[in-house]
Order: sequence, then C-alpha cells, then structure tokens
Amino acid sequence: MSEVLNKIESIKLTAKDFTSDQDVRWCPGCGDYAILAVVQRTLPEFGIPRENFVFVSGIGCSSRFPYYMNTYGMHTIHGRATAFASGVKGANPDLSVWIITGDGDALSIGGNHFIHIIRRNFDVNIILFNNEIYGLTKGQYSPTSEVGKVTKSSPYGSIDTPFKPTSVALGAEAGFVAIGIDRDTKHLQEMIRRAHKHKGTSFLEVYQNCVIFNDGTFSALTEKDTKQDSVLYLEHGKPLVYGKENDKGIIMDGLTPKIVNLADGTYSINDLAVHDEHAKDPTWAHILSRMNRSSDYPQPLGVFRDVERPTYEKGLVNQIELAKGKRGKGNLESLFNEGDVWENN
Amino acid sequence: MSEVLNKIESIKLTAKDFTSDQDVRWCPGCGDYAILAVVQRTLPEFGIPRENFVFVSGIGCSSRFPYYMNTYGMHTIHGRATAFASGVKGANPDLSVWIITGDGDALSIGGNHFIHIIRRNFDVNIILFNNEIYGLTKGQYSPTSEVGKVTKSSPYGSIDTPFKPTSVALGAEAGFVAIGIDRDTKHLQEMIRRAHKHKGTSFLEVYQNCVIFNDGTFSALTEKDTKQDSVLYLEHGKPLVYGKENDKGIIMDGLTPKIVNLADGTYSINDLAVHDEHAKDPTWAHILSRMNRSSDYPQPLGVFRDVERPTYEKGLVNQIELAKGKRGKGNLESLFNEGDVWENN
Amino acid sequence: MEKEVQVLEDVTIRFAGDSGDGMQLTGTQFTNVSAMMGNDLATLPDFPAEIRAPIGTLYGVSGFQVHIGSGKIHTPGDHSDVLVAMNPAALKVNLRELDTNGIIIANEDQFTEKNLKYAGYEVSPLEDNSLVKYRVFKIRITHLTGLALEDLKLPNKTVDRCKNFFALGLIFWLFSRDSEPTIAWIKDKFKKTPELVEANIRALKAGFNYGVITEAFQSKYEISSAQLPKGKYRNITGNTAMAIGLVTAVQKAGLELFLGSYPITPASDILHDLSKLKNFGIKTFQAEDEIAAIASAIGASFAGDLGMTTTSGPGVSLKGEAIGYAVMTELPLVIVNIQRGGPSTGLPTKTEQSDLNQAIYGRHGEAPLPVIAPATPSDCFIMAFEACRLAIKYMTPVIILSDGYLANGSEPWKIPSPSDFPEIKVEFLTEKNGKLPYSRNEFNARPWIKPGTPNLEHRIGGIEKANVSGNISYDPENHHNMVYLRKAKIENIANDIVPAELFGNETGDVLVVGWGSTYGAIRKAVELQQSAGKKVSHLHIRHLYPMAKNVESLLKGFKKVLVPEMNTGQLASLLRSDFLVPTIQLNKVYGQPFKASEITKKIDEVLRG
Amino acid sequence: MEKEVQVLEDVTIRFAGDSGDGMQLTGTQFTNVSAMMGNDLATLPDFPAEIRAPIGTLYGVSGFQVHIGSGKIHTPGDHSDVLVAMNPAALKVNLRELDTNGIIIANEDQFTEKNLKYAGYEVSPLEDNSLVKYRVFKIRITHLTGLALEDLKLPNKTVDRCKNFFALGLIFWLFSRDSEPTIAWIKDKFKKTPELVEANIRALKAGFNYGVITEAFQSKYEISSAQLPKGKYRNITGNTAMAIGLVTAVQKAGLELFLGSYPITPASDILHDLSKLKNFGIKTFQAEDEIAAIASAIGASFAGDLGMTTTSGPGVSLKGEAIGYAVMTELPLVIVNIQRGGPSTGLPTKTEQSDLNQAIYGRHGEAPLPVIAPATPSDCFIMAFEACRLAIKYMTPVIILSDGYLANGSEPWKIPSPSDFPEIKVEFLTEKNGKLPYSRNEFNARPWIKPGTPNLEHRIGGIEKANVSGNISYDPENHHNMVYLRKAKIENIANDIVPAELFGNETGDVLVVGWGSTYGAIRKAVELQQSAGKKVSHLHIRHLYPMAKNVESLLKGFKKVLVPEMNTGQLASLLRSDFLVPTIQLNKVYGQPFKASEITKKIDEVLRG
Ligand SMILES: Cc1ncc(C[n+]2csc(CCOP(=O)(O)OP(=O)(O)O)c2C)c(N)n1
Ligand SMILES: Cc1ncc(C[n+]2csc(CCOP(=O)(O)OP(=O)(O)O)c2C)c(N)n1
Ligand code: SF4
Ligand code: SF4
Ligand SMILES: [Mg+2]
Ligand SMILES: [Mg+2]
Repeated sequence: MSEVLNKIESIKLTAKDFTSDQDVRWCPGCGDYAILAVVQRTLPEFGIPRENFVFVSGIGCSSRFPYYMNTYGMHTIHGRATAFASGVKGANPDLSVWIITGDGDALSIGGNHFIHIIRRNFDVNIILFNNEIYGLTKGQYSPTSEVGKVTKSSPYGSIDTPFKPTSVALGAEAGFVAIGIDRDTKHLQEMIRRAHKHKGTSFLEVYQNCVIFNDGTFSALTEKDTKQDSVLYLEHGKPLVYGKENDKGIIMDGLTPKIVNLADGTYSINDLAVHDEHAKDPTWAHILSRMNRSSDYPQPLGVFRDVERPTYEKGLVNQIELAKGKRGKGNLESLFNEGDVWENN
Repeated sequence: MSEVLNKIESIKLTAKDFTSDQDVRWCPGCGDYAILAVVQRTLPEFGIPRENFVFVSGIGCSSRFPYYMNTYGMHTIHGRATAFASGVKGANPDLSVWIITGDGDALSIGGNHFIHIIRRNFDVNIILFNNEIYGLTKGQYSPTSEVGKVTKSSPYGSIDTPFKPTSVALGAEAGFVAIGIDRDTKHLQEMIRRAHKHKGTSFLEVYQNCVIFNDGTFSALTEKDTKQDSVLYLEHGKPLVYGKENDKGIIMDGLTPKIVNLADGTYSINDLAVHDEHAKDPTWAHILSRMNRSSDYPQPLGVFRDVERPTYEKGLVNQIELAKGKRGKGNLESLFNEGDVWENN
Repeated sequence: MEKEVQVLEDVTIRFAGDSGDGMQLTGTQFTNVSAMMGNDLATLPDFPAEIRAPIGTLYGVSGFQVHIGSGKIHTPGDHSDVLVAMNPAALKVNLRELDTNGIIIANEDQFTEKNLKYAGYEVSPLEDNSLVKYRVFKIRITHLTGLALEDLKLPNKTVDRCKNFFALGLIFWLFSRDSEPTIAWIKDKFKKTPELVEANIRALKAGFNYGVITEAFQSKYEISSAQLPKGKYRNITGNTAMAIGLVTAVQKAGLELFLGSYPITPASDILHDLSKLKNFGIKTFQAEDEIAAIASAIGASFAGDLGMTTTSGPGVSLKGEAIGYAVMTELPLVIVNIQRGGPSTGLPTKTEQSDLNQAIYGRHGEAPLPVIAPATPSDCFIMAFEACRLAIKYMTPVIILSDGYLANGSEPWKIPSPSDFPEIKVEFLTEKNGKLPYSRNEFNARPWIKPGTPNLEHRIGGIEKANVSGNISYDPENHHNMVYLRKAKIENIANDIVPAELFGNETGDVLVVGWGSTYGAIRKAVELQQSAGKKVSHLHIRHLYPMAKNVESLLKGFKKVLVPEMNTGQLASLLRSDFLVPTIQLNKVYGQPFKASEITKKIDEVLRG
Repeated sequence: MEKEVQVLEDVTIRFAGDSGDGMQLTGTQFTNVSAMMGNDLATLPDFPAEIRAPIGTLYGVSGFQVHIGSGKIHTPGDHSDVLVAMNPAALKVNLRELDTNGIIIANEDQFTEKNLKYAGYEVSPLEDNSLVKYRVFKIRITHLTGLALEDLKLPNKTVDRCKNFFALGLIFWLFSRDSEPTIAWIKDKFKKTPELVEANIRALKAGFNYGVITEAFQSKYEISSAQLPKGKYRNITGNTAMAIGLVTAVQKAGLELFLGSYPITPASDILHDLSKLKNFGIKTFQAEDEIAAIASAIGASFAGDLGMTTTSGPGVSLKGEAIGYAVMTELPLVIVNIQRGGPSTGLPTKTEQSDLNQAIYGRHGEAPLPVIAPATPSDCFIMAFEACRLAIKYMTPVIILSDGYLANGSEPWKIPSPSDFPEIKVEFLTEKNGKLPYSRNEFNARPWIKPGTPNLEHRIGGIEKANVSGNISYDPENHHNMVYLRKAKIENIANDIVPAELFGNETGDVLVVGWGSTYGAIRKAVELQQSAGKKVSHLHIRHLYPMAKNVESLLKGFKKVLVPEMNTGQLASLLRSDFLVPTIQLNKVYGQPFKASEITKKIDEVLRG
C-alpha cells in the first residue's frame, strides 16, 4: 500500500504534461478551449499516472478533444463513444476513462448508448459539451436546441421539444449528475474533480459557446449584468440562494419549487429549500433538472446528485473471480473434454 | 362536420372486425393473447374506420401483434418501430398509429428512437409489452430484468441495473405515461382508451407474462393472495389507498413517499397523497415511477401523467401552411429559375 | 422373442413433432449415443421461428434429422429412412423427404380430428391408403407412456412431456443403441426433481421394451461403428466448436477475451456458451444493440483484450460503420456471422450463405479485411482459431462466415490436445524504440500498444492518418498510399495461409468449387462421381478473402467450374471477377442445405455439356 | 490608362485563404458572374474538415477553383492560371497546382513573420527568388481595404472581413467581369445591415479600381462567352440540382415528399435546400440518426408519400438493415449517398467513389436494388428524377451515388421547362379487384396501397412472404422463388433505361469506361485523344445496376478497356465479373478529382501497349 502511495506521491505532473503536440483546431473563441484548459489543469491533481488515462470521444467539434490530450485516446465514430468506452473500461478497470461528447453526439445519434452506460454504471466520466447546435456539420439544430430555433435545417424554426440532458440521465438511473459552464472555469474545475471522485458513471454537462453557429446562447448565464440573477450555484447542505444581492431564493411548495424574494421580509433564508446531493431518491435532482433557462427559474449549476451504487466492471470482475473459485481456473483440456466423450480404438 | 359525425356514428365495428385471418402464433398461455383481445375489443369504441388504423411493431414475440390485427400494419426491424411510425404519422396525420414493442425492442436496441419520439410528441400510442425477458430469442435478460437474474446469457446472474421504463419516458419529456397488466383486462382496456384519448405520444407499459422464459415474474401483482397488497391503482384526484382491506396508503414525507397503515388510527385517508395526473411538472409522475416491485412500495397501475403539449405533426403541417401562405404554393417554374439566371441568345 | 438383426451401412432418422414435444432433445440424445457408439454422423436441426407455435399446426413443427453410419458421413442425409411423427402436422411436413419403403412411427393418439384438421388432412392418413409406399407403425405413444407412469401419479401435463422418451426408447431398440448414456443424462438433468428422473427413465425403458416385446417390428438394425481414426471423440455443434475455438486462441495468445454481443438467432448460443466460461477470465457483455456490441469489442481491443462480436446478417448490417473504424484504426477484432435466410428478417431459423458479398464489400470506402469460412461443424473450431491468429498478427478485423446449418448441426469431433496448437505470438509495444503508433513491421502490421504503458500515449481515430505517426492527415498522397497499404496488408495474408485443398486430381472435366457449409454435400457428390470414374474434383475455399495463392491455377486446370451455393452466386461472381474464369452456377436459396443428389445431378448435367 | 486586352479561350482561377477569409463566397461570386456572362465553367470547392481552423495554418486553408471558358468546359482545370493567395499558407498549399508563368496575387499584409512561420516558410517567398517562374503581384489588400472604408468607422474585424471583396474586385477587373450582379447580391445579402452593404461594395470597387489605376498589371483579359445552346441558364451545384430534381419528380408524380435525414458532410445541403421548400408541401424530418432517418422515410412511403433519405458513406453503413427491409417490403424509397473519402470517418470534406460496392452489395442476404450515378452537377437533377421514377414504377428502394465533387462543384444549367418532364404514373390500389398485397403487374411490381383505403387492410414485414398474398411464409420453395423474383424485377429494369451513351466510334483501340463524377476529366481526355486521331472512345455508365443492355457489346468492341476510378477498382471488378472482360485500371484515391491530363497520359500508355 505505502509503495503505491509513494508512487502516487512521486508523480508530479502539470497541465503541460497533458498537452499533446497536436495543434488545436477549434475556431478562435470557441468555448471548447476553456474546457480543454481546465481538464489539462485538473488531471494532475488526481495523482494518476498519465498513461492510465484514456479519453474516448465520438464525432463533432468537441470530439476532437482527445487529440489535444497527451494521454491515450480514441476518437471514435458518431454517437458511439460511450459504447467504445464500455469496452475499454470493461477490458481494463484500472484505467481512468473519460468520455468527451457533444449534444448531437451524445443525445441524438448516441442517445441509446448514453442511457445504457448510465444504467450499467461503468465507472467512467462523461463530459457533454452542450452548445445546443451541431457545430462540425455547420449549424443544424440539435436535440437540445430550443423550440423555434432557426438553423440551416430548420429555416422555419425547430419544432422539436428539446431534451433536458440531466433529466434524461436521471431517467436512466444516473448516480452522478452535474452542470458546469465554459466561462466559469473555477467552478468547472470543481465539477471535474467531483466527477472524477464519483465511482460509477459521472455525467457532467458543460454549457459551451459555439461562436460560429450559436454565439451567445448562454450569455444570460455568463454576462456580468445578468449572470447573478440567472444562475443558481448549488452547494450541498446549503439553501438555494441567488441573485445580485443574494436576494432571491427557492422554496418548495409541495413538489413545486417557487422563487421568493428575500429582500422584502416575507421569506428568510431559513425557509429555503436546502440542497441535498446525496438524497437517496432521484426526485430532488429531478426537480433541479426541470429548472432551466427556458423556464422562469434560475439555471442551477453544480452537482445535482452524487449517490453511488455498484459499478458494472466490479460486477464483471467479481463474477470471473466467483467462477474461478467455483469451477477452478479455466483449463482447455477439460473444456475440450466436456460432455459425452468416447474413445475410438 | 355533421357529415363526419354521421360517418363516425354509422361505423359499428366489433372485435371481430379487428381480427385478421392469420393464425396467432404465440405460446399457449402467453400474456400477449390477453392484450391482443383487449385491443381488438377496445378499438371499435373509438369510432374510427378500420382502415385508418396502422399498427407498427419491431421484432420480438410481442411485435408479431400487427399480423393479428385486421388493420394496416408494419412489422418492421428490431428496435425501429418508433422511427418507422414517425414517418407513417408524419406522412399522414389522419391515421391512428399504434406502436407495439417489447422491453428489448423498445429499450435495448430501440432506446434512442423511443426517447426521441416521446420528446417530439408525435400523436401515436406506444404499447410496450414488458415481460422482462427476450422472448423470441429464447430467454436472455433484457434491460428491465432485475439484477441477479439468471438467464441463458447471464448464467451467473445479470449485473445490469434495470431501467424503469416510466422513468425513462418521463426523463424524455413524456406527456402521457401509464402502466397496465395483462391479467387485469378491464383496467387494461381503460388504459388503452386513455392512451388513445391523449393527443401526443402516449406511453403505455403493460406487464406481460412470458410463460416459457420468465413465468410468474408478475405473479405478486396478479395472484389473489398477494395482489391487493402489491398493487396501487391510481385514480385522478383520489388518495393513494391500497391493501386487502384498503388499509394502506401513501403519504408524502417531503419528496419521499411513505407507506402508512390506515388501520391503526395514526393516519386517516385525508393524510394521504392525492393522485394528480395533470400536474404540470412531471415530478409527481416521476415519484410514482420510482415505486415498483423492486422496492417496498406497491406497484402503481394506471395513468401516471396526462398532460398535453403541441404534437410534432401539427408543427410540421403548420409550417407547410405557413410557407405556402408566405411564399405561395410551390411552383416548379420559379424553383428552376431561382437565383442568378441569364439568357444565352 | 428374438428378432432378426440387419446390419446397415447408414441410416437417416428424422424426429418430428410440435415445438413443445422435445424433438430437438430427442434428436440430440440419439445423436450423442450414436456418436459414443462410434458412428460418424451429421445432424440437421430444423425448427420454426416461433417459440412455441399453437399445438398441432404445420408451422409449429420442429424437426431434427440425424444421419449416422459406419463410413464417413458428410451430410445429414438427402432423405430420411425413418420418420418419427408425433402428430399429423409432423407427418404432413416431413413425408416428402421420406424414402420409399421408409419407416413411419406415428403417435396414433395425436391423430385426432382436431389435429388432422390443423394439418389439413380430411381423413387420417393412417387410415386411408395414402401411406402404402411406406412401412407404417401406428403406436399409441401418449397412452402407453401414461400407462408406464400411472402409479407415479404425476400431473397429466408432466406425463405428456415424457412421451418423447418413449419414442426415443423405441428407436434405441430399433437401432440397437445403448440407453445408458441417456439414462445418465436424465439423472443429471433432472437431479433437482427426482420424480422427473424416474418418469423419463421409465418412459425410455417402456419404449425400448415395446420394441422388444411387441410383434410390430420384424427386425431390428445395427450400424457398426465408423472407421474414424483412433482417439477421443465428442459430438459437437458448430456454435460450440466456435466458442471453444475462440477460447483456445485467446489462451494460446495469452490474452483475455472480451465478447460484445447482442442476442440473435442463430448466433446467440455462442454468447451463451462463452458466458458460462467466466472461469477462463472471459468477459461477456450483452450490449444494448449490435453497434454497441462491436464498439465495446473494439474498445476492449484498444485496451489490450482480444475483442470479438458474434451475430447474424441483420447484426452485420448494423456493424458496417464500426467495422470500417476497426479497419482504419488497425485493431484486432473477430466478427462472427452465423448466416441465416435473408434479406431483412428473412427466415431467421433457416440456413443460407448470402452474406459473402456483405462480408467482403459491405462498408463504405475501401475497407478490406480477411473473410474466412468453416466447412463443417468441427471446422468452426479451426477457423475460430485462425481468425484470432490473423486478427492479432495483422492487426485487423476478421470476419468468420458460419451459417445456421453449421451452427446447430453436429458431427463427431476428434478431441485434440491443447498442446497440438501453436502459441499465438502477441507483442505489445512497451518501449518506444523508435516506433510510432503506425510504424510497420514486416507484415505491414502496426504495433499494438496498451493504455497503461508509460510514454507510449497516443490517439487513434477514424480520420485518415499519416503512416508511421498515426496523426490525422488530410494529405492527398498519404490517403492514396494508406488506402493501398491497408489493402496490401490484407492481400499479403495470401502468403500466410494454407493452400486451398483439392480433393481429386489437379486437372479434369469439372471442378466443383464451394465454400462454407456446402462442404459435406459437395464432397459426397464428388466422391460418387469419382467412384463412377468421372474426372471431377472438389475445391473448398475456406479463406475467401484473400484466397490462397493456388486457387487460380487449380481453377484453370479444369474444363468447367461448377459453383454450388446457397445464394444466387456470390462466390461465383468473385471467381469471375478475380480470375476471369467462366463459372456454372448451382444455386439453392431454400433455407436448407444442399442434398448430395442435387449436386450429383448437376455434375452429370455439366459433364454431358 | 488604357491597358492591353488579351482574349483567352479559358482560364482557371484559384481563390485561397483562411477558412474565415470568405474564399468560398468569393469563388462563388466569380463563378456566377462568369456564368451570367455566358462562359461555360466548372468549379471545385476545397475546404478543410475544421469549421474554422486557427488562422494562418496550412490545414486551415480553404480554396475554390473555377475554370471558365468560351468552349465546352469539362473540368475545374488541371492546374490554375491565377492564384489569389490571401496568406502564406494559402500560397504554400496551392503553389504546386499553379502553371508556370501563372499569376499570383498575394495579400502582402498577411505575410507576417508569424504567418510565414505557420506556413513553414523561413523567408517570405515574396522576398526571396523562389517565385521567379510566376508573375507575382504583392498587394497590401488588407491595408487598401482599410483605407477605402476608413471614414465608415467600422470595427477592425468588420473591415477585415471585407478584404475578400477587394480581391474579387481586382479579379473582376483583370478578367473584365461585370460587377453589377455581385453588387446586387451584396445589397440583398446584407439588407439588414446597410453599413455592410456600403462597406463591401466599396471594397469591391476599390479592388476593381486598383486594377484600373495602378501600373501593376500590364494587360487585362477577356473570355468570350461560350457557344452554349440558346436558352436560360443558371449556375448550379450538384446538391442543389439533386434537391430540385427530387422535388420535380414528386410533383410530376402527384405525391408528397417525405425526407428523413441526418446531417452529414457533404450531403447536408440537400436537407437544407429541401427544408426551405416547405411551400411545396415537402416534409423534412431531421431524425436522431441515420437509421431513424431511413426508417421514417420507409414509414412515410408505406403511408403513401415518396420517402427519401440523404446521407454519405458512414450513414449508408448504418442504413443497410433498413434498406434490406425496403427491398423485402417492396416499397419505393430514394437513398442519396454523397460519397466522401473513406473508409470510416476518412476525409469528410474530400471526394471519392468508393461506395459503389457497398451500394450494390452492402446488405445481408440477397437484396438487389437499382444503383445509379449522375455524371455532372446538373446531371444530378436528371438522375434524381430517374431514381424517383424507378422507385415508384418498380416499388423498390433506389440508391443514387453522387460525390463531394459533384455536390459542391457547379456548372451552368440550361433551365428546362417543367413541362419538359413526363408525369410519373402512380397508381394506388383503391379497390381490391382480385389483387392482393403481393400481386404482380407486368413489371413484377406489387401494388402500392395507402393506409386509409377501406377493405385493403394488410400487413407487411421483413420476414419472407408468400408471393401474391404477402403473408408470412417459411416455405422453402417460396423463399427461393421470391429471392429470384426480387432479383428478376430489378434486372428487368435494364429494359427500361436509356442505352449507355458512347462518345466516339463503336469500335477501336481503347474504351475508357467511367461512372459518376469522373465524367468531365475522362471526356476531356478522350476528346484530346480523338482530336489527335486516336481510336479512343468514352463510355459513361450512369445506371450501374442493372446496367444498360448495350454495355456488353460496347465493351467487346474495343481492344482494351480502361477504367479510371477514384477508388481501387470497383467498377472494373463489376465489369470483369459481369462480362468476363479484362480491364486496365487507373485508380486515384487522393480525395481529389482526376485531372484530364492524368487520364490522357494513361490512355497514351495503354495505346503504346
Ligand atoms: C454516422 C455519422 N453521421 C453523421 C455524421 C456527421 N456529423 C458529424 S459531427 C455531427 C454533429 C455534431 O454535433 P455535436 O455532437 O453537438 O458536436 P459539436 O460539433 O457541436 O461539438 C454530425 C451530424 C457523422 N460523422 N457520422
Ligand atoms: C438487428 C437484430 N438484432 C437482433 C435480433 C434478434 N432479436 C429478435 S427479437 C429480440 C428481443 C426480443 O425481446 P423483446 O423486445 O423483449 O420481445 P419479446 O420477444 O420478449 O416479446 C432480439 C434480440 C434481430 N431480429 N434483429
Ligand atoms: S463550430 Fe462552434 S463548436 Fe465548432 S469549433 Fe467552431 S466555435 Fe467551436
Ligand atoms: S416465448 Fe414468452 S413472450 Fe414469446 S410467445 Fe412464448 S410465452 Fe409469449
Ligand atoms: Mg453541439
Ligand atoms: Mg420481452
């Protein structure tokens, strides 16, 4: 044990160690840069040897991410990163596996693998770059684009109700759900730490600005004059307060969250709902997942839910050990000779 | 209008009219028979000409269903019924479209199309025959099989956390979610009426016994001695009462449902949670979706949620009308001559 | 009463009944016992797509044909000599395959009015004169089974389920089989319910004794054991052989096996078999669909396991994109396609060879990979091993084309010793040594580098890559070169495979060229022709892409090339395109294997010109 | 100052700059103006896979080549005569395609130290003597644009974005183009921001005037208008032609169009175009993936619309299973594949012809369907119409193989009149009249029956069906017959298509056989050979499966058959297999179209023997 600890101690990596020699090819000003920088800056904290990281992505602007990480990486096919990653982690549970995906990649073509990896609970980390648009194919609406959005493929406005990615994840039995945003890198860094820490599938949605095809979609959450009234930072055990002067809060009216004013004396901070990441039932997280920009509510940012259950790869390994214990380590000789065998003389 | 009404009045169909000339090829004793009979019995009530029904299915035992209905039908490919049906309804919104699918078909290979049709809200009815097993391929575990289930492909027990289909649907923005069971055909009939009535994607999960590969999975919900203590019938506006002597109920403790005893006098019926199908937020339905056989809770049966929003095909038709109004009905001559045109003399 | 004993060279028996009548089990027991008694054999299970169709219907009939003999047996028999018909539908469906003078053993109890109607008989064929060509034995099997079990006081349903053992016992007597192995099997199978052990054994013995005691049968038969080479044997189906072959290869390579699979008929049994073998460290992952299945397998290969995926045609149609990805990233991967009747859902429980074109061409872009096909059930073992060898050595996905007939059919397998097989060399790159992710060895293979290896961090992907470095490259010339490099890598495998084996002379009038499961029927037909003095040879192609180097010259040694296939001519078209040789085709897309006689007839025709 | 005017027969200009420099737009404007001035032309847009790669990098260079002339123009030009290089990287990447003595117009302002470094230049090529072979004009385009817009007080970024119009203006002057259409376009495009209208027009005029005023250019050029047949013309890309062709066909059939599609390069523009045409009653459905896209289209066809799906290779790899379903259910369906560089993700923005095998063979089972391919951008219109015609008449899915080069390339299109096209006959079955769902008409097509039609309720599916009734059938013989019936239905289309057109004599030394977008380069090369008196002809195959009936005899009329393809020989292999003719291949998998000169050279080689 102490040897392992020593080894970990002795690894002193920096962001630079995680930077590959490939030129970064996103548009100037793309939100992806910030997320990349935060990830490169945060991984060294984990004390994991660089060679034990694997970044797996699908296809999209965001999915170019692995090329820029000086770790092992797979840039796979559209929508299937979660499925490839299941094999990577299943084959070698010791690896730290990170899935990088986009709103189109994860939720349009990849929606099925997305919900299945979550229910199976492989211990991997999913970072979904949500820019609410298809970037790489030059600007079609995505499953997170708002109704009415005019894009190349919806010249009369989209008629698709968007998914709320956190609701989808929770509906698929997610144990860890969080939201961060490209422009608040300090908070994002904390989200990445938390995703890493969670054993099981961690789902981190990151709002990301696409300067070319969807510029400013998240500006209410990032611009100085609107930000504080639009964002609700979640902290475990803390009441839900927000607003420029910390003058607003959320109370629960039965099952419905209500915005209240703390300034006019009707409600005090003690009346507010208190955030509980670890609530056994996903109901609380579900309620948070319904509060978003498209509603009147502020947008919660932070960890919605962090509850562990057994991981898939543990189950897989356990069954193998069990089978070896029960039936003895597999032996070809006896495998060949199973069943009714006879001798011809 | 009255002409249409007359036409509808004059249609007096019976279950027999909906019975095709094909031999039914399920195993004797299969729960599918009961569901088929209920559907055949219920459709005549809707006053829709038989030729306007289309049944679309994927692949599985359950997906043989359309062959037995004397309506239009498509037995498609595995997992894709929802996608085929989107095209059927999109092409002709006047049709009454019914999707028949299994737990493997809808939630394993077909999970993505399932969540997407729900968020888009085509006005179709999905009946998912959930037998918690792959029937047609002779008994592998499905995404709804419980952890530890021993099947042909899980000889050491399944290590996959199952989906709760209703949770998945709600996470995908479902407006109508209900559960019925093969053995309670009267209730099932009501569910089918309700699914039909709902404009938008109706999701009806039906617990169905597979006598060959998963016999008795739902017996707690169907056998006389256990049924009343295991099933909670939902009725809009009514308190959640159940039990042999109507002696049990559900109260809400914050966001958590709790089982209480009505017999010992501590709680009365007035303390109980009251079912609200039409709650705007999906939270209440979500809470119900978490209560199921695998928990200590009784299994709710009935309509969890019934809230309408605009349908996809309406949106599609509207845009076409809008475009025609704005740009005039499409004309090839002017389409050919769009853009920079010059004359060569 | 002593009865006459006739010695037969071979016999074909078909067991037929409702899906619920246990005919597959009965057939398998007869097969195993015959195998253990030293007969060579081949089997043909034939079951409906329905799990358990309504009782008595024509489409609910489940059959199992087994051909046993004292000589080499190549096929499950063109026709049957004996038909066990548990009900009228079973008789109706299978009668046309019964030889004149063949034996019918019919369960008279099931020839009720209702069942006759289901089967479309107006009058019972047992009562009119329609069966005069055959030797008919009507036996009240249900009733007699009931009598035998009377004092056990079992529910009717249970008693009814034992009747297949009565039939089996009778057949055991008729063909002088040893009942002991089946009795042992019953004891083990039902060990948790002793009353079933007792019931089934009683039924078996009752059937056997019925043969001994009654006057019905004039003679019984013996089939002496075959002249199989000395050694230990077991009876094996293609799917089991496949599973064992895959396990053997990974063990010989010192790798772990990761199977990503999604159930589908007729491939699921490989998934089932491998799931049981967890004690070999095998990881089976039942994915949400075929795409996730192969994607997870490729991910596993990237991580250092040998990734595999098993499926049938519809599954392969979904895997095309991911297969192309494996070609591009040059990772080892084994793809097993147990072909069935197509297109689309087709005939899921029937056999066919119509996915050859798909295996070779079924992806966008230039995406070549090796395609191989076993010829017999036990050859599935060999070809599974071969697929793993090629995948690892050449860092490439490999497709194995088996089919429903091989998968469920069986033959005696001379059990090899694990030490008969060579190690498969795997060299993970562990130190840079000047190598890069797309450096090439003498076989044009790139190095396999396991995540977790320090200083060899690298990224792979589906975008075209620069040779050697493996970095993304949009360079036109590089793309052209890489397309041809990948092609050359695969084509070069022609230098590393066994020459295609010719049966017969190297020149002659007709060369019959086959692939896959038509092997037995072709071989038998060609043997017959040869013994009739005809200049006919048989070439069976097990490596379909690339083909062995000797194929071209062998083809050119014959006046005519006849290609029998269970498709509309896919290998034939390949041969024409590759070698510009005219081909004569014999195609059968019946969902059923060829009969040797069909091929013999066609050869006659070709010989006549 | 009056300058000398030289009259040119043709000229090829390449605009190149950063992805953000607006080169596609500049090129398109030049193209449209030239088209309106009566030149024939062909274009080749060439852009990176990145949306907007970092400024100044080699891989961020976006190019647009246009070849205009007074004669018939078949290709976008083997080399360019003029290169507009907006930065050092653009110069570096494109220089090798510039002819000796070609003109370079370089934006000197961008030849900064940083940009030179990005492009890998140690010294500025404008300053050393490396460009002596060319006529170099260094112009401070950024600076001059800035001056022209100075008093508008626009942000720097905006000013910078206008510099492409300066370059365009200069080129307009140099080649005596009319600025008016572009000015009109600017006014319309930026109508919501008048300051941009003003800025861009000013930049355009400043560039034009720069040519007029400065001493830099000794002469300007004119290209007289081409001898195109009389009529109205517009410039059209393949993707737009495809979209219009599909709309035309459904209108002529009196059907509604349902497009199920998922965005993918280079096919997305068809989805975009059709989405705009909602006033034609077109339903576009952006599905969650390619499988849902095609499935919805098939569902729509079942419901009585004409279902379509547009995609590229990776998408087709996912659609295989559903295509097989459409084959089995015999529903009309149009599948458009805009091919790109493969395998896997490959080279998404580059062109290739490597999905032919997949189109013909890429499904499990025997699943034949017609495959056709347009030869030029405007031919996409014709073949889109043809695909719809075949799909409806034969109740079958049809694959159209276009490619990135056709899709984005353009040529003048002589605008037809809608009345030039025949109606497409659609007969929905509305009364039984003894017909069943799988009854056959004289073309072996089954009836199309719309849900909503009383008394014709029926069920279709992917399981094999009995002929005529369409009920599920597991009958072996029926399966065989249906496999051959489906095949015969498609092969019979050979009797219903235009004969393959031969350019040149019917016999000779070399027949150059092509398909798809290689048309222009082959035609030009063959024209050259013919005018040099060589016995060379050109056969272009637009119906690939089944092929026109005259193909075989045409092939056999030549000593040698040369097949140039942008793949490793897929058509060649088809020809060998179908006709047993030896083929000589010329293959180029560079992600770029052939140059006529490459083909000419190869023909020379073949002629020499
Ligand atoms: C099978 C397949 N279908 C479609 C595409 C085209 N495609 C590439 S990326 C993409 C969507 C990207 O959107 P998103 O995942 O949101 O990523 P972003 O570019 O916005 O980061 C699509 C449709 C593809 N590469 N492969
Ligand atoms: C592409 C494809 N993959 C796999 C299969 C095999 N398959 C047929 S049905 C089925 C699962 C059926 O389970 P479910 O949907 O639960 O239906 P049930 O039979 O239980 O009613 C599978 C895996 C197939 N037909 N097609
Ligand atoms: S297109 Fe949008 S998401 Fe893609 S790199 Fe550019 S800014 Fe980023
Ligand atoms: S296998 Fe199960 S689900 Fe299928 S028909 Fe039989 S009982 Fe029903
Ligand atoms: Mg996106
Ligand atoms: Mg099921």
